Amino acid sequence: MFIINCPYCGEREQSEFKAGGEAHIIRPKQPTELSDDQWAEYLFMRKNIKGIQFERWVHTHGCRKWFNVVRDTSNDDIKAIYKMGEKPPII
Amino acid sequence: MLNYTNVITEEKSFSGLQMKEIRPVMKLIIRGKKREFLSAVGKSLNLLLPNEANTSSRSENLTAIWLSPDEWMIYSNVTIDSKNNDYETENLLNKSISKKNLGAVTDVTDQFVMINMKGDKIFDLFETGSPFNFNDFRNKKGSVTQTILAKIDVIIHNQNQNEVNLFVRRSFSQHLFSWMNDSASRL
Amino acid sequence: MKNKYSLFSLVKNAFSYHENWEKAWKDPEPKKEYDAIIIGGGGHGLATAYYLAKKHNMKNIAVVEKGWIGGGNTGRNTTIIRSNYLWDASAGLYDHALKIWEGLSQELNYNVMFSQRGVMNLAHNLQDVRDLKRRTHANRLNGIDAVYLNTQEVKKFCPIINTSPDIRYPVLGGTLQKRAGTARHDAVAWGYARGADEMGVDIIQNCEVKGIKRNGDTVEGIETTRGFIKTKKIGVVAAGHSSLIANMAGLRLPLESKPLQALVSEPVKPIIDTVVMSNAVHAYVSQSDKGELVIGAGTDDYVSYSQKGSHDIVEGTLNAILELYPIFSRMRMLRQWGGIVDICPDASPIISKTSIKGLYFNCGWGTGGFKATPGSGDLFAHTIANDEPHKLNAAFNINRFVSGDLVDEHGAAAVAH
Amino acid sequence: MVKNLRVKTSKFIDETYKISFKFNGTTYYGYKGDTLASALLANDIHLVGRSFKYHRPRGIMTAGSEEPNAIVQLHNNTSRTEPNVRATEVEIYEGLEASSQNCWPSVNFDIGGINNFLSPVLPAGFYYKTFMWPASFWEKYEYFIRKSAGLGKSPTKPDPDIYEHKYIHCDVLVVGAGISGIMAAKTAAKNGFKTLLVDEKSYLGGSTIYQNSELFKINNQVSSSWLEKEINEIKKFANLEIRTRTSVAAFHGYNFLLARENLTDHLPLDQRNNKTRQRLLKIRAKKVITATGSLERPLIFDNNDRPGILLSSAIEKYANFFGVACGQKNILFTNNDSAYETAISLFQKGIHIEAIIDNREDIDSKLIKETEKNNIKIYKGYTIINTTGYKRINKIIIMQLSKDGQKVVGSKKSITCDCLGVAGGWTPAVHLFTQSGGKLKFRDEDQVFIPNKYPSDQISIGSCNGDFTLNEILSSIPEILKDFLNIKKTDYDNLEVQSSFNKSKRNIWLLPSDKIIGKTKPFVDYQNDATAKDIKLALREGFRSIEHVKRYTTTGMGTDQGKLGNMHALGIISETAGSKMGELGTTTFRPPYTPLTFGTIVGRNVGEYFDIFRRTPIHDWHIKNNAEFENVGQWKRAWYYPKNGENMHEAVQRESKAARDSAGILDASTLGKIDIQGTDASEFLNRVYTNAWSKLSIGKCRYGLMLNEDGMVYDDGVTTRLDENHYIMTTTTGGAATVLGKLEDYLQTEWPELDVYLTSVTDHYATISVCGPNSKKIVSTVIPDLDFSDESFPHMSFKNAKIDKIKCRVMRISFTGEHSYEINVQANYGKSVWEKCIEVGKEFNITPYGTETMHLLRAEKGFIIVGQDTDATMTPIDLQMDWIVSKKKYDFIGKRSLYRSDTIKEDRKQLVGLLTENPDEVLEEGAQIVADVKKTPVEMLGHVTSSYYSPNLKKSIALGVIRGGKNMLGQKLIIPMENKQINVTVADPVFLDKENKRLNA
Repeated sequence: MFIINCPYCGEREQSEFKAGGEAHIIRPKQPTELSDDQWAEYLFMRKNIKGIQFERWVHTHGCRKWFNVVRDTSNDDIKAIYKMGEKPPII
Repeated sequence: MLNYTNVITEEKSFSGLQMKEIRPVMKLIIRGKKREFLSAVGKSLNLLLPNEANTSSRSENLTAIWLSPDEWMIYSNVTIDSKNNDYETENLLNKSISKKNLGAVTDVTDQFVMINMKGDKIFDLFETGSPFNFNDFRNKKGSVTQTILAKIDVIIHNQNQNEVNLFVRRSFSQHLFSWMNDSASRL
Repeated sequence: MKNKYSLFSLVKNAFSYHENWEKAWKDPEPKKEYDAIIIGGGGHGLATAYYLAKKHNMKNIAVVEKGWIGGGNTGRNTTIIRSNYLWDASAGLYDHALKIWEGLSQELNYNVMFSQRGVMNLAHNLQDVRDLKRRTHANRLNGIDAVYLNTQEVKKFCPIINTSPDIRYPVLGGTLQKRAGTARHDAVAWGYARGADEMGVDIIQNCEVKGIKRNGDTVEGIETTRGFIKTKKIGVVAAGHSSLIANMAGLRLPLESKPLQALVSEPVKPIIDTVVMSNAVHAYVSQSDKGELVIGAGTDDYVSYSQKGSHDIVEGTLNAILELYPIFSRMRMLRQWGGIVDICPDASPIISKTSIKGLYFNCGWGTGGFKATPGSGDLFAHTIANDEPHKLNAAFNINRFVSGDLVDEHGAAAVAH
Repeated sequence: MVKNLRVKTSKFIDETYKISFKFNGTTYYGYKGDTLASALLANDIHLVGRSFKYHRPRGIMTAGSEEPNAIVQLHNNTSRTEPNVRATEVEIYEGLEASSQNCWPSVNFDIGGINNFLSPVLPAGFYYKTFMWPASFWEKYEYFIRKSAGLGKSPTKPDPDIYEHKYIHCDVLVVGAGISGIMAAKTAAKNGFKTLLVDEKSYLGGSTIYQNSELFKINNQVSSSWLEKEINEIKKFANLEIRTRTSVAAFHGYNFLLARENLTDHLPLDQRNNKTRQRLLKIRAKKVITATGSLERPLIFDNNDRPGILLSSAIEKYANFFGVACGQKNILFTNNDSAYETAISLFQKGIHIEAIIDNREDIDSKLIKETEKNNIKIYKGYTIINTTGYKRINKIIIMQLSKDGQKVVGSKKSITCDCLGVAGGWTPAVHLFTQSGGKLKFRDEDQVFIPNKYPSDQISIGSCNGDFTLNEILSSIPEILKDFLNIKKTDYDNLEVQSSFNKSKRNIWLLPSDKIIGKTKPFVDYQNDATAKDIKLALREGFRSIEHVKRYTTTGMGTDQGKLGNMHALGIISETAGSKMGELGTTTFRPPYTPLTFGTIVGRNVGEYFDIFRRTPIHDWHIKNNAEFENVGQWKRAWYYPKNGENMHEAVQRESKAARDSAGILDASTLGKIDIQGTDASEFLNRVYTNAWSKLSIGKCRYGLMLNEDGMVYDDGVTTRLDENHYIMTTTTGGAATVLGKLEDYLQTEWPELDVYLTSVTDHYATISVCGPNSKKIVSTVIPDLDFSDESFPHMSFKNAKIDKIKCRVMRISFTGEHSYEINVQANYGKSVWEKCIEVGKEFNITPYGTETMHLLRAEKGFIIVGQDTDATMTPIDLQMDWIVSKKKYDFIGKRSLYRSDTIKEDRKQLVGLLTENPDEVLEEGAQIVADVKKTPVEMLGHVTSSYYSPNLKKSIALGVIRGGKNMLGQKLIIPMENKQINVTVADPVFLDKENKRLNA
């Protein structure tokens, strides 16, 4: 069980959060222009990284805010946390 | 005349812990991001919204608690008339916030049940069902947290030494109250 | 020819104090080149190699494993085997596997202890009932043995389940597949390894793949911690690590690798003689031949390769167990562990060619791969050998995520494990 | 007659407090402070159980939680029974009843013992090699295998005890209250850290607390007296919490630890009721100090498993702590000095020692000299090659070791005894450290694994860190603590220590024998009967990795998880395979450290607290009126209201008819309600729903369909425009939380530029739906001052209203196809408004109806229920709801997916109506639909999603999804059931009032 430092509420138990998968997958602005393949990339294809992954979490049982987490998926160490819209840190 | 039927009718008392619902208490959720929003609320209610996380502020009639960077709950310090649900505070805010498109005002008076808890066992009870770290919280008057208790979302507002108000959604409140009584019986 | 395992051979060897048993499989150095290389020495990979050699006469092949064979999900799962899936494609795939299971010990001359003790799926709300009935009807028409049971019949088949109408989510009914059951997980890997080895397959352990060499869109070989190995066909069966291998070849897969946990109790005398799974009250349980209650449930919701999951999942699982089996309250958890499962958005696997010539993937089994091991190996071998899918795995191609023709098994109530 | 082996009194045992208990039916006596094991030994009982595979007689081997053999069933056949309990951990209490396990008919005469003689054909993994013929027979073999396997018996009655959870957040957690832990806890507390100290035992002080020898002194006091003073001091700190009988089960990442606190297991049964039995502590510690000590190793030789063979340290503890002699003719067998500590303790207590067998040649430490002074015979350079005595050791056979220790030389000599203590050196208890993700390093000089890299803010101290002797411990700890706690000094900076321990040790993993190994039984894993030869067999058969060997031989898979034998297994593997120990690695230690009761893990989340139970504001009324309830998510919803003995069908028929003929009333409070405000509210709805919203005028309602990005139907409901920038959205009951979550996700992450706020008001409102031809009469009476004329209040519109002084919202919307109104009033007035409607409605026979009738009514009208008529594979087009998918809108969630090569196919499954040939035949929901039953395999076109007998149409109706269904109107199809085939015709899904006359009537 992680401790996640919600950028709004501070350190909380993992039980208060939900994971939202890979971060920085931007919804295409013009989906209709995309080929089936391009759309599938957006919909389903994931990096599924072993190591440093940028991902989304939401403080479901707290402030209900989404934010980004940088986590090493090989040992679950959280390296950094930053708000939506902020620049990802270099790690 | 319509009857007023609240959920938690009985008052519970254990060694070092008393629990009862306080009702009716007006509760509003207000939402807004702009600076004008904050000042508009401040002016119309002369109540400064807390902008520091997990804190609250209080005026003579109202208390405002921080829920998120753009969300607060405002509740009345005293109980209101159960025969009428037209709230002056809400109307004021509608005029100064909603009508001006500065943010949102939503009546949640019955969305939440407010349970008042007194006694030195409050946090022993919480520790049997909440992962939240109350070590600092319990010593800080006015502190607020949204967390989980017995798998149920709650908002806890620290009134002062050994007294808190706990807010829980109405449909969960009977289950939670029963759970709290069970746990309290063994403290 | 390896000497045959039998009671007779045991007695015979007893006289020589078991000092003359030969190796179950060799420990060879990698050759310069193979006709095909299977990446991943789990049950699926070893089975693939076994069938490539046996049915497609490809003997010059190797299985490369970064650790030790059967050390991944094969040795970590709760060994449930069933084929009562909703969709035709799934039913076809899993029942093909089940049929092979039924003769596997004899075929491999290795007792995989396939125990057809039946698998029950319970219904706890009206939609469960609809979904399970729907699935049962589909199974029947697909020639899969499955019956719908009412609450009394559930109780009769497994008396220790709490079928009281007063529990929070009463048991409203369930399905039963009698041919389903469990098997001994390690034995599956070891049996296939022994069988493949006998036909000349090189099983190379402690050999981690570091890269995939390609010439344009054709594969040429693999870079490993034990050097470069040339080959024209690569079958990847790396489960949780599939995305990593895909990445080496410049591919992306619709996979997320998540922690899945399981646990066993201390061993006790027989108390539950079947496998019971519940979706709404989420847990499943069976009892191993050793006497341990084998218990599992769902995955965590985040990607992780740590082989650890959150305690909340374990607690929730046992929570469900005690709701259905209050008598287990004083039983004790002996061991708990985690695996890494690769999950597709539609909770169905991928057994498919790729855009790269000679590169094939068998992955996305999520929480349900063990039961498919023999069928998956057989069909993947077919796909690799003929460079085209068998009709039973045609639906499980990667392209379905582009066309939208998914095989959505979690849309259907069947718990996908 | 039973001997009493109680020797010189011990201060840890209260001999004034006699306790009687039963073992295998016979009554014995012990004292307060005894464990079941010490009490049995005091009664000269060693034989306690039978082993797993060979059913060999086994006795008490240890004095702690690492016990592999002495495991018993407590209170057999009662609701408080518990299998596989270690006799060494059970504190005895009046009325304790324990019995041996895994033996029949009795532990003294066990039929299963025959396996011992079959053992030659039962080597490791034998079951993989046989039981394969005939193929169909496995189930039969398995039946017997399962019967003989297993240890104790599962409880068969519900558990009467209560379990609880407790979250603890502390600065420093100290695990283990031996001398190291006590020093650490005191230092942490003294420096202001909020400290928690836990120990699995009922007392503090570990093994030092009963160390009474003058040979071990701290500041010139005997170590135990010095430690006692320290213990008394730590009890004074307010910021130090001490929990005994508390065993840490798991050490997870982020310093999250689980510990089991045992509260009542040491009490007589009649004193346990309504008390919490065990508490699961969920500990978050900023810093963790592990001081879990070390476990003594056994020695591996032929027949090293007989009752009467114990760890040397256990014999010492039984003598010093419990005042019990394990035997009257004791022999100690050792490869290091610790056996001499035992010898001296026994000597002090007047317990006879026959001899000491030491595999070391030239040795002389203070300890040994002291021992020799007491003229105890020491065989130096000898080893035990065998033992005899079936149910209790009676003889050992020894031979001299060759210089290289590889073989035995000289002649055999046998010595009689009734108890043998083995001392194979010490293994640091690194289990918790490795659980936490820590990496070990191997120390060659004394062949131990010790902590190397710490994955979190934690440290290991004392013997679990490889510091075994008193001087090592006392000298290392102060420095470690200063560094770890970042403090200047400790109370222990310059202690004066006197210890006589010499570290020399002759480690031989598998001691040589005069026989070939095949003829011997040197046990490595006692409980699972795994021997050294099994390990060698596994290697011979090509199993290389330690995990393979472990799994093939089941070494370390017992309930003790190999705490005694794992190191020897590793040693034997490395010797046999010629690999270096450090490079082999260890098998992974998996949580829990000691088995953890399911009930403890679950805590109070059982019975009524298994899951949350949500009630509507009108719940009590439903109960008073005998409603049957349906679980919908966590809600209890009124399902139907049986009247005078009606079954569900009859009740539903009555309710459905009443609703159409006159008036029905439904509690719809569970529907999700989301308050949407902001200047971009309309645009937001355009993006999340498939249809267009901008032109919806204020005061109007509209039905909306929400998709997933993959184009499949996700949720639906009616949304009302309350004001220019204000909407109220309703969702399905089950979807409420996930829909709000999904919308927040898009709002915060994809469209942060939108000025929109979402607030859940599901619980704020009671929602009362009154439908039927007379609904207007009823509602207009309940709300007198509101204009209900169709002109001002048409279908799909909304009005603010007041009942007395109470504001409420009234929508004229319908899920039944009837003229109907939905009153949304603040929850605390809901019951009252509901009762008003019932009262006013009496003259119109207003009939409360539940979810089942609601489903029937909407089906007559062809309205879908998401989740019942859809299953995450249905697009709106599949549902023949093309009309709701805006062609004009540039984009909405899921739009793009509707145009993929598969989703545009004409022959996808589509929603249709189904009519049975026989109008009284009601289809089974879930039944499959086919065109041709002769075809094999039968091709399934789709299935029945909803099916009812309609009392209003007087015929059976059904909805289903069928491949290419929308072009099959009128076509005849077949529903093949187990025993019959039902003929159906594909029909329009709207069975009733297609022209919507009733809506506007």
